[in-house]
Amino acid sequence: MEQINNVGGFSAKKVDDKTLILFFGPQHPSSGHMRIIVKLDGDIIVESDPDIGYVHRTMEKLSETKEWIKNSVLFERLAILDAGNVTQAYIIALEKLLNVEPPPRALYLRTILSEINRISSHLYGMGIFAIMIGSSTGYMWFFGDREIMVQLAERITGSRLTHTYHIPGGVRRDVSNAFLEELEKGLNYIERRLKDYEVMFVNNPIIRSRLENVGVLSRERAIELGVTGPNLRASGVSYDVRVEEPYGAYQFVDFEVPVYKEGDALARTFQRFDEIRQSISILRQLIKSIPEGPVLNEKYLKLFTKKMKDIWDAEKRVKFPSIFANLRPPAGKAYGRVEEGRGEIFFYLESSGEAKPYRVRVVTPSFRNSILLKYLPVGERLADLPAIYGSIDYFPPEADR
Amino acid sequence: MTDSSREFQGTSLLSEKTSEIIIDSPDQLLPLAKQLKDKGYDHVISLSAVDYPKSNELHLVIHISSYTKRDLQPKVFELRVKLKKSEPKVPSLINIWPSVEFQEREAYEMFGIVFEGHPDLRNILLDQEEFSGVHPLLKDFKIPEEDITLKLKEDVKSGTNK
Amino acid sequence: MLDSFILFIKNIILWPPVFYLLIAPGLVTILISLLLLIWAERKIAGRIQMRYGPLEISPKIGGAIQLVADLTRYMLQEIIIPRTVDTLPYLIAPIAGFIISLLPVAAIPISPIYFPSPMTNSIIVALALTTLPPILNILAAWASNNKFSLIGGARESFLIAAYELIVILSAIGAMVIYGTSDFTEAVSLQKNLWGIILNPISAIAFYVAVLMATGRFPFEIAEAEAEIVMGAYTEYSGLLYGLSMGISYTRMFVYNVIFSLLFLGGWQPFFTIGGHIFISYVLIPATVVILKALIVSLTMVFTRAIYGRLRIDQALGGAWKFWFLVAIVGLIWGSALTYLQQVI
Amino acid sequence: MGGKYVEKVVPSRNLSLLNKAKNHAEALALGAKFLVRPLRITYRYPIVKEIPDQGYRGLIVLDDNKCIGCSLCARICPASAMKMFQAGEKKLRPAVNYERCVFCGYCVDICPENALKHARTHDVVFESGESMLYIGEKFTLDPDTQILSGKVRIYRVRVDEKRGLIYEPIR
Repeated sequence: MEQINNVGGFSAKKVDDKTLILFFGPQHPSSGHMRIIVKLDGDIIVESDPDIGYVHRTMEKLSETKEWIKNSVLFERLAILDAGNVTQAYIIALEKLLNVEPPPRALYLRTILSEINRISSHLYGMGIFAIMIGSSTGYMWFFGDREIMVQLAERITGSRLTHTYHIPGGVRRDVSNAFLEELEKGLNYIERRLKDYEVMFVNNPIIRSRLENVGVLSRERAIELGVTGPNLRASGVSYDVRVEEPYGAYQFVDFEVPVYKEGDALARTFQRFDEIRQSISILRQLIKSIPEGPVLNEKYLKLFTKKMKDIWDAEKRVKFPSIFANLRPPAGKAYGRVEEGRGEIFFYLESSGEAKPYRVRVVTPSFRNSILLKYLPVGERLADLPAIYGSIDYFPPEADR
Repeated sequence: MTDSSREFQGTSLLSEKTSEIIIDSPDQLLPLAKQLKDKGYDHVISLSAVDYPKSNELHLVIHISSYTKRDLQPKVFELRVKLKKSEPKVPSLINIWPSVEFQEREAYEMFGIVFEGHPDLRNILLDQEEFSGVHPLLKDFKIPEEDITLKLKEDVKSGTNK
Repeated sequence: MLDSFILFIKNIILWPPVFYLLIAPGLVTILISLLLLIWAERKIAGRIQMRYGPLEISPKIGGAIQLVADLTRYMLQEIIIPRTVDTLPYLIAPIAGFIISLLPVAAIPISPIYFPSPMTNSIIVALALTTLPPILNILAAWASNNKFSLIGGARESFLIAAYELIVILSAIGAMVIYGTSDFTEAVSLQKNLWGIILNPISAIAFYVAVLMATGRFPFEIAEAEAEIVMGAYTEYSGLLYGLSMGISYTRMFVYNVIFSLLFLGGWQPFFTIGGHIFISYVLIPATVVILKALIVSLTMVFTRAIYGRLRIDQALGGAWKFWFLVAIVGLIWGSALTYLQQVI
Repeated sequence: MGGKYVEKVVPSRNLSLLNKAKNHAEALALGAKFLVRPLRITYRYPIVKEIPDQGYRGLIVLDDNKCIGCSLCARICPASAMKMFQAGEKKLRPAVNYERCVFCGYCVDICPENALKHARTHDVVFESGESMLYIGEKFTLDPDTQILSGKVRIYRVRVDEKRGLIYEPIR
C-alpha cells in the first residue's frame, strides 16, 4: 500500500476501491474499550484485526512493586464483574506457595461467592449481548436481575463488586443463616425469571434469527485457537476447570457441565443459560450442606490476640494477624487456575522469598478468547460483528491487563 | 527488590500432577513442542517470560494443557526455554499451537523476545509508535514506590482545610 | 381590532391549506403527538424494562414534558459542522427532510367536507409524497463524509426499494375495494365495515411496511446504534440532530393517519352535534382520525421493548420473499372481493 | 460427587412459520403483561436513598482514643490511600485520601486495636481534590449520623422471591 498524502496529521493510504476499512471503536457505542479494524467488501467482513490495548494497566509489572496480599486487590480489577473468581485464582496460587489450606467452611463460602459471581457475570454478558443486537429489554432485564446477585454478594463480603473476600488460608467473613435463607429466595427468583428470558430473548423469533448460524466456531478450530470457557464448551469440547482440577467445594457437590455441539451464537447463549441453571443447583446444595467451623487456617488463627477473637465472636469478621502486611512465601513457583464466568483464569507466581512477588503472570479468559475476534468475524456480515462480539462475552479490561 | 540477592532459580512447588521440562537452547524447542503436541497437549494456556538479570538470562515459560485427551486434561505442563538476554530469539510456535499468536505478540512487546516465523509480530497491548524501547516487564524497567507517611503542607497539618 | 383578528383567524388560519399544514394534522398536531409518542415510547419501555422511565422533569405528570426539555437542550447545543463534510447539503438535508416529511398532510383530508385541495387522486398523491424523505436521509449520509453514515445511507436505500412497493401494493389492495383513489370517498364507503375487516391482509402488510419505512424495531436497521453508530446522522449534533430524529416519528404519524383513513374508517363513526359547523365538521372528525393514528403509533413504539434488530439481509429477504407476497395476496383478495360484489 | 459433562443439543432449531407466530405472540404477551404489572427494580435515587446493611464497607471512621499509631493500616493499604502523619509529639495517626481509596477494608481488618471501622455511607460528593483527604478530626466523624438525620427517605433492600428486590422504608 503506497502512502498518498497527509491529511491533518493522519497518513492516508490507498487501498483498492472495492474494500472499505472501518475502524470499529474505540469511540463506538458497542466496541467497548478496544477497537476492531475491519476490512469490508460490501457488507461482508474480509479481514478483522482486533486492537485490544486501550485500557492497559500494566498489572503484571505493578504487582512486582506491591506486597503479596495487596496484589489481590489489584487483580480483582481485572474483571470487576467477576472479582470473587479472579482473586480466588490468585489466592489459590499464593496458598500453594505459603503451603496453607483453608478450612472446609471457608471452601464452601468461596464457592458460594464464585457461583453468585458466575451468575452475575453471565447475566452481565448476556445483557451486553442483548443491547448489541438491539434488544433493550433483554439488556435491562439481565442487568436488573443481576442486581440481586450483586446485593447477595454484598451481604457476604460487604462490597458490591470489589469483594476482596479471599485471603490466604481462608476468607474474611462468615455468613449468617439469615443470609442463606435470603440467598435461597434470590435463587428462586432467578430460576423463575429464566423462563421469562426464554420467551422474550432466546425464543423471540427476531432475536433467534440473529443468533442462528452466526459466528460458527467448529470443535477443531476452538481447540486450535485455545479458546476457553463457555465458548469452548458451546463448540463441543468437554473442559471445565471445576471438573478437571476441583478447587473450593466443587468436590462436595454434584453438578453437570453442559456441552453444546453447534458452536454458533445460539449455542453459546444456551450454554450460558444452562450454566446459570447449574449454578443455582450448586448453590442450593451448598446451602444445605455447609459445615460449621472456623473460616481461617489454624496457622493464622494461632496468631489471634484476645481482642481479635472477641471481634470474631461478635461480628464473625476475621481480623488480620499483623503478619499479613508482610507475607514472605518461601522461594518457589506455583500456579492457580479457576473457572470464572468467561473461562479459565490462570495465575503463575514466582516468589524469591521476598515480601513482593518476583513475577506474576496472569492469563485471563478474555485474552485467550480475543483471538476469536480476529478469526470468527471473517466471512460474516458487518451487522454480525457486534453479535459475535457479544456472544463470546468478551470483556475488554480483562483481556487488557 | 529488583536487585534481589535471593534470586530464584527453578525449584518446583507445583503439584505432583504437573510435569516440567527445562531446555537450554532455543533450537530444541520446536522438536520438543512437536512431540508434546503429538502426545496430546493441544493448546497453550500461557506463554510468557521471566527475567533473571543476575545470570543474564530470560526464561521463556510456556504452560500447556490438553482439551482432548482425558488423562492429560487435568495437567498443566510447564516448558521453560533459557534464552540469552543479549539476543532473545526463539522460533515461533504458531505452526504447532496457533493459540500462541497473541501471547507471542505480548511476549515480544513486554520482553523484546523475537519469535522467528511469526507472521504478524507487532505490539498488541502497547502503542507501537510511541514505544520508548525499554521493554516494560524486564527488571531494568523500574517503577518508583511510595512511602507510607504523609508529606504535610502547613494548612493540611492544622486539620482545618475542608 | 378584535373583528379584524377574528377575520384573520377565519380567513388565514382556518383557510384549509394553511390549517392543514399548520394545525391539524400538520405541524402543531404532529409536534404534540411527537411529544406524546416519544414520552409514551420511553414510558412503555420503562415499565416493561423494570424501571420508571423519564421522571426528572415534571414528576407529577409522569415526566410527560421530558421532550420539551430535550428539545430545549438540542436548541441550545452548538451545532458542530465537521471540517470534512459537504456543508450545504449537510445543513439542508435534515431541515428539508423534516419539511418534506410533513408535506403529505397537504393531500390528506381529516373531515368529510373540509379539505386542503379538492383532489380525486389524493391517496396516490399522499403516498407519493411519503416516499420523498428517505432521499434526504441518503443525501445526509453522502454529505457527512463518514463511513458509518455511508453504510447507513446504503442500508436506507436498500430498504426503500423493499418497503415502498409493499406500502403501495397494500394501499391499492384497499383502493380496489372502495373503487376510488380519493380519501374522502374511501372513508365514506367505510361507514359500515372498516377496511381492516374487508381486507385484513393488506392492512397487516401496510402496517409492517410502515414499521420498516420509519425505522421502528425490529427494522431499526438504517441507524442501528450498536452497529453503525447512528447511521446517516452520525455526524449531526444539536438542533439538526433533533430534527433528524423527528423525521422518523413525523413519518410514522403521517403514515398512520393514512392507515387510519384507509383501513380504520377515518372519521367514522361520523356524527354531528349542534353548534358551529366548524366543531361538527372539522374538530370532531379531526380528533377521531388523530386519536386512531395515535393508537396505531403507540402499538408501533411498543415493539421497541419486545424486539431486537434484524440484519439488513434478513429484513430485505423477509420483505421480498414474504411481505411482498402478502401484499400481492391482499391485492388479489381485494380484487376478488370487488369482483364478487359486482357479480352478486 | 463432583462435576460431569453432559452433551446437549439446542432445542427446536428451524421453527415452522406457525411456531414462529406463536413465539411472536408469546413475547408480545409477556411484554403486555409487564406493561400492565411492572416489576420495578429501580428506585428514585436522589429522592430516596438506600442504606446498606451493617457490615457494608463504606467510608472509614477512626476512633482516635483507641488508635495506638502502629501504622499497620498504612502499610497494608493497597492503594497507598492511607498514610500516617505526625499528629503531635510522638503521636502518629492515619489519614485517608478518598481520591485513592478502593474500599477494600484491609486497614479496618488489620487494626489490632479495632480503632478503625466502616460507616455504611458510600455516596459522597466532594467539591475538590483537597477535600477528599480525611485528616485529623474530620476522619473521626461518623458520616452515617449525617445521612440518617437528613431529609431524604431511607430504604433498606431485601431480596424477595416474587419481586426480586423490595425496598423497605426505614423511616
